[in-house]
Amino acid sequence: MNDQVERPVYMDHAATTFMKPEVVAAMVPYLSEYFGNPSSLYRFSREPREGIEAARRQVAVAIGATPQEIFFTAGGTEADNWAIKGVALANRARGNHIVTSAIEHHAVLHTCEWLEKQGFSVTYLPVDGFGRVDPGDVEAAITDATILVSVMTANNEIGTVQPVAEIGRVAHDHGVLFHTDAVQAIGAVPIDVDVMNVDLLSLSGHKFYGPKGTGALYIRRGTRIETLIHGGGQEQRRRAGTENVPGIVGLGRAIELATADIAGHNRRIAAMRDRLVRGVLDAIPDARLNGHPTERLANNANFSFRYVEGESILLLLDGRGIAASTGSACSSGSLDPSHVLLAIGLSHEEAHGSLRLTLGDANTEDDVDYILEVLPEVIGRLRDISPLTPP
Amino acid sequence: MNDQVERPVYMDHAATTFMKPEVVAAMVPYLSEYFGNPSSLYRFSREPREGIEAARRQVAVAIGATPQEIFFTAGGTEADNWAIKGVALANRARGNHIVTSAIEHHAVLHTCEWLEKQGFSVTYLPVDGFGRVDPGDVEAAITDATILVSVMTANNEIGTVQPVAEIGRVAHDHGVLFHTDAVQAIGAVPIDVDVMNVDLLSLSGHKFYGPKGTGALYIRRGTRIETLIHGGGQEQRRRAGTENVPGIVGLGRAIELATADIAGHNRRIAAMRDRLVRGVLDAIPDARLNGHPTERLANNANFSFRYVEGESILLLLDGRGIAASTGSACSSGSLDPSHVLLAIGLSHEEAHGSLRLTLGDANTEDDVDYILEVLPEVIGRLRDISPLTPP
Amino acid sequence: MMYTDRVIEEFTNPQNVGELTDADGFGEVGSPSCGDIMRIYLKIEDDRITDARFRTFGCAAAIASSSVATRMILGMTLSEAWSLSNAEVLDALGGLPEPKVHCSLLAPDAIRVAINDYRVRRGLEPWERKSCSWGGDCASCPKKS
Amino acid sequence: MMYTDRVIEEFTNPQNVGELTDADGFGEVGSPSCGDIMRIYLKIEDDRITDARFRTFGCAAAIASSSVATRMILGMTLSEAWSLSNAEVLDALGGLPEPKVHCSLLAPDAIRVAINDYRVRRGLEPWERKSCSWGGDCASCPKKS
Ligand SMILES: Cc1ncc(COP(=O)(O)O)c(C=O)c1O
Ligand SMILES: Cc1ncc(COP(=O)(O)O)c(C=O)c1O
Ligand code: FES
Ligand code: FES
Repeated sequence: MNDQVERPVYMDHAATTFMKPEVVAAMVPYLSEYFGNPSSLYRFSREPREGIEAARRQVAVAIGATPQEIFFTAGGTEADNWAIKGVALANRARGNHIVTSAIEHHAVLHTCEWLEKQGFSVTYLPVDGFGRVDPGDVEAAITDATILVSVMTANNEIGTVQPVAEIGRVAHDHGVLFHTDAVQAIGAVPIDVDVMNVDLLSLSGHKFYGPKGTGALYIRRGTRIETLIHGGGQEQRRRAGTENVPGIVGLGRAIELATADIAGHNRRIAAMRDRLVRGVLDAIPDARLNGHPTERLANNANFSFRYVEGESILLLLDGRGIAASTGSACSSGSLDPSHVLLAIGLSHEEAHGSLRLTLGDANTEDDVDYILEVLPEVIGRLRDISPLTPP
Repeated sequence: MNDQVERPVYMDHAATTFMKPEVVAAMVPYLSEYFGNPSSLYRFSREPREGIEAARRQVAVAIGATPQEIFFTAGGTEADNWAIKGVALANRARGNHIVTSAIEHHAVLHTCEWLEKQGFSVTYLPVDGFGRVDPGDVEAAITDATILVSVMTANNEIGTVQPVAEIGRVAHDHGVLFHTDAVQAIGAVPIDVDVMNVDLLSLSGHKFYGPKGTGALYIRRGTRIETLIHGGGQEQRRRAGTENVPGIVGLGRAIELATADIAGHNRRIAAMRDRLVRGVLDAIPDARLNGHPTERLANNANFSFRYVEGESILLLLDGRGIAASTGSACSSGSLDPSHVLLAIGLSHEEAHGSLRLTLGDANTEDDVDYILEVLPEVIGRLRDISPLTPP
Repeated sequence: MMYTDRVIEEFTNPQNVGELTDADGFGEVGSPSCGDIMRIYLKIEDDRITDARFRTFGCAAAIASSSVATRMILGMTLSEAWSLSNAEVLDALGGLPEPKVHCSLLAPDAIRVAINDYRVRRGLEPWERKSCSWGGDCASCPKKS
Repeated sequence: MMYTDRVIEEFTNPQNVGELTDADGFGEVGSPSCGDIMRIYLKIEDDRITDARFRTFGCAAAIASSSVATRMILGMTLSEAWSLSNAEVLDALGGLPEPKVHCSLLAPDAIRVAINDYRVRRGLEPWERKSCSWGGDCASCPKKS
């Protein structure tokens, strides 16, 4: 590899996004002058309280809910934990069975595993080779004891978008609550909780150019759910803790910006992504695109390159300024590669050799060009080192 | 009341603090350029990760712990929930009994009440007229089934500081874990988890000039505790969720500043507070100071004024620019006044007429003068309206 | 929880605070739910309320609704004043935060007690009170929840 | 989890990548825990390692430790190379993040397999391997956890 001057290209927007300047600008006053505790009575509380309520309306508008149904959390993980544990514990008398999919985020899967230890029973539905859950499988899995179905709107690794509205309908046909983890979908998939038959929906600010450590749970009015974080009377007495006012304000502004023109945004991003995918598959042999050919997030490209391992790819890319992600076990220090890639039928070797590139608002065609220039070299180099590469 | 020009005086630092400019300055780079996900491998992650680890060291130094024992949370409430639920669920096989006090924050009390519904049994120890827990009572309450003692370091309403080290020793003498909610104590009481015999300690950034929505739980190495928020592998796999990097960095800087000179800070603040207390008690008849005369936070003044109700006091003070707090039920819309004031033996009426003034770093002697000018007028006016005021 | 500007204005400058030493009707009610107390003094001429004074121990909502209610009943006949409803007091205040609604019950309640006091002093039958004085019988009584 | 600069440097510019068609000893080991594979080729003269080449499928830690280990054994006697320990490889790399320590076992392991291959080809008894090839018998084996 020649020692070219590096060009920083961030293509890991599914991991986290930078904050848009408008979002930071919206937050700044709340970092200094508007510092009051929003729950107090005096005027120092007015702007903080109004900031939070404005953000609540912004979130509500973005997902077709009412503001009273939006509860702020410290992120997507807390929202997932709350939705699933909260519904499970509140509906225990009605049943102990939960239906979810094998490709959920760990925030859902590990929560379900914890519930199994508390005496709940969980069905982890398989997916097809593209990562789709079959609504028929959901229907078949529902029993008299089922109290919750939880299937994500779009997958964080392979970008596959689920038939959420149908899954929600199936759940509702059987009188079962439906939760969806929409953390990756906000700003990329138009969301309407009524159209999608959703009772609970998780979202996370830092996935759509908002602040880290902020999120929200949508809870349809009347849904039986227990509190996860007990204490003071914040969030209609359902989620205690002094509110992260600047964070909430930033999340509100971010979701407003992210959902202002989803179609236009997707068009622009998908055009770059498609050129990237074509370019990579043309230039690199023994490569495949993981996930669904069409029902996928506009910004997601997930490849498997045979004979090489993902963490090495990441590090060589990083040496050239490119930030990406992998489903290889080596990158996490765990022993198994991505459960998502295994669930769509990849071998351990293919899963190990995966690379996820997720585009974002600041990426340009030049970034795509640069990756198309660097990536084939990187894969070639690692294949030279690998004992598996055919001669 | 004459229509004087208002002077904004914030004296509700126990509710929340403004952020120090140094704290905001420390956070700013992490709101823009250092946006990477700290868990990733590439260089965009380096500063975020290093920022978090530096903050972890800052917290560790401030409380006499090691960095590996510090776990960041989304606030004091989450830390309290985690400490108590986590220890309870992880030690269920050893016992189901918890000892706490009647004057804990709701983050502790409501968590304990929730555990009672899950089959745990909780002793809520009474306090004396100054709000102190007797270590002898702790000892008497411990049974073979006791797995946790949780007593706060300092109370948020009346400022009473507890004999934490002795309580911790009693707990340890009986092989019981000891948790303390130190949310109000950081920066005001010197903390050393070893000296204080503490196994778990909760803290919250926005109480010491740091960001809202940030906190930490200290967990002594080897303590058996379950995870509260399940998901990704962050925080040594014990607290999932993408880290609130700017918030954590701000918390680290804030705790460093807050603990740099606790004695000097207390001297300055207590001098103003003492003048305030004397001035108020001299000027206003039928008034008392709640809490301990000496074993109290340097910034806390909590009064009861007979014949009047606290929310009305707050609103008239607010009309003159002064921000304060009360333990009156009327201010929260609940039906009972502060459980803390009732626990120290106040009647409902006295508790209703309470006013908490908590000083902070930006307060001046002029602020004290202004309150000493305004408060007697305000109390006088409300006493004129009240049917209870003796003629 | 936040008050409207009208509540704050009414609370900060309450009307009709005080006593009437020669009151024709007097009422005192207390809220067992939160310990608030209201006393009302009425001057009544030709079945009409010609003067009203109150003293209230309670929150801003309690004081503001006391003030506004005493202003509203001035000039009313007793039967008009009797039927002054909580909703009308709320309306006059531009609404109250949900947890504060019960505070506004204090004033209409005290007025009814004072009217019956007047009637009893005159040897008349007291009118039957439909709403309770926080006895815990009403659907909306905060004592129950 | 973060690599030291030395690991990154070694990984980015690995030495001794390749094969030796006339190798005197050959070893291949795989990590059942994560699917990583290392092949090593040794040239041996007068009981000393005169050349070494490797190919590794694996993470940066695996590749860097392969590279550094092949450099370390150059010029060593077979018994010196046999006793190259994981700790020495780690030292040479300036340490590895905890979850990556097992990756550095691959190289000493492959070297021992290659040395025994050489011995067996010469009709000698293979030396007894103390550490396993991820058979799950060692105290620190990641397969167990
Ligand atoms: C003693 C005490 N514990 C816990 C909390 C809760 O902290 P937070 O608001 O950060 O969740 C507070 C303040 O609200 C407190 O004063
Ligand atoms: C699908 C999905 N769910 C949940 C999460 C967790 O969100 P957070 O990191 O905000 O806790 C993530 C991202 O990390 C995600 O991609
Ligand atoms: S009358 Fe009791 S809360 Fe106001
Ligand atoms: S050798 Fe498997 S993680 Fe590196």
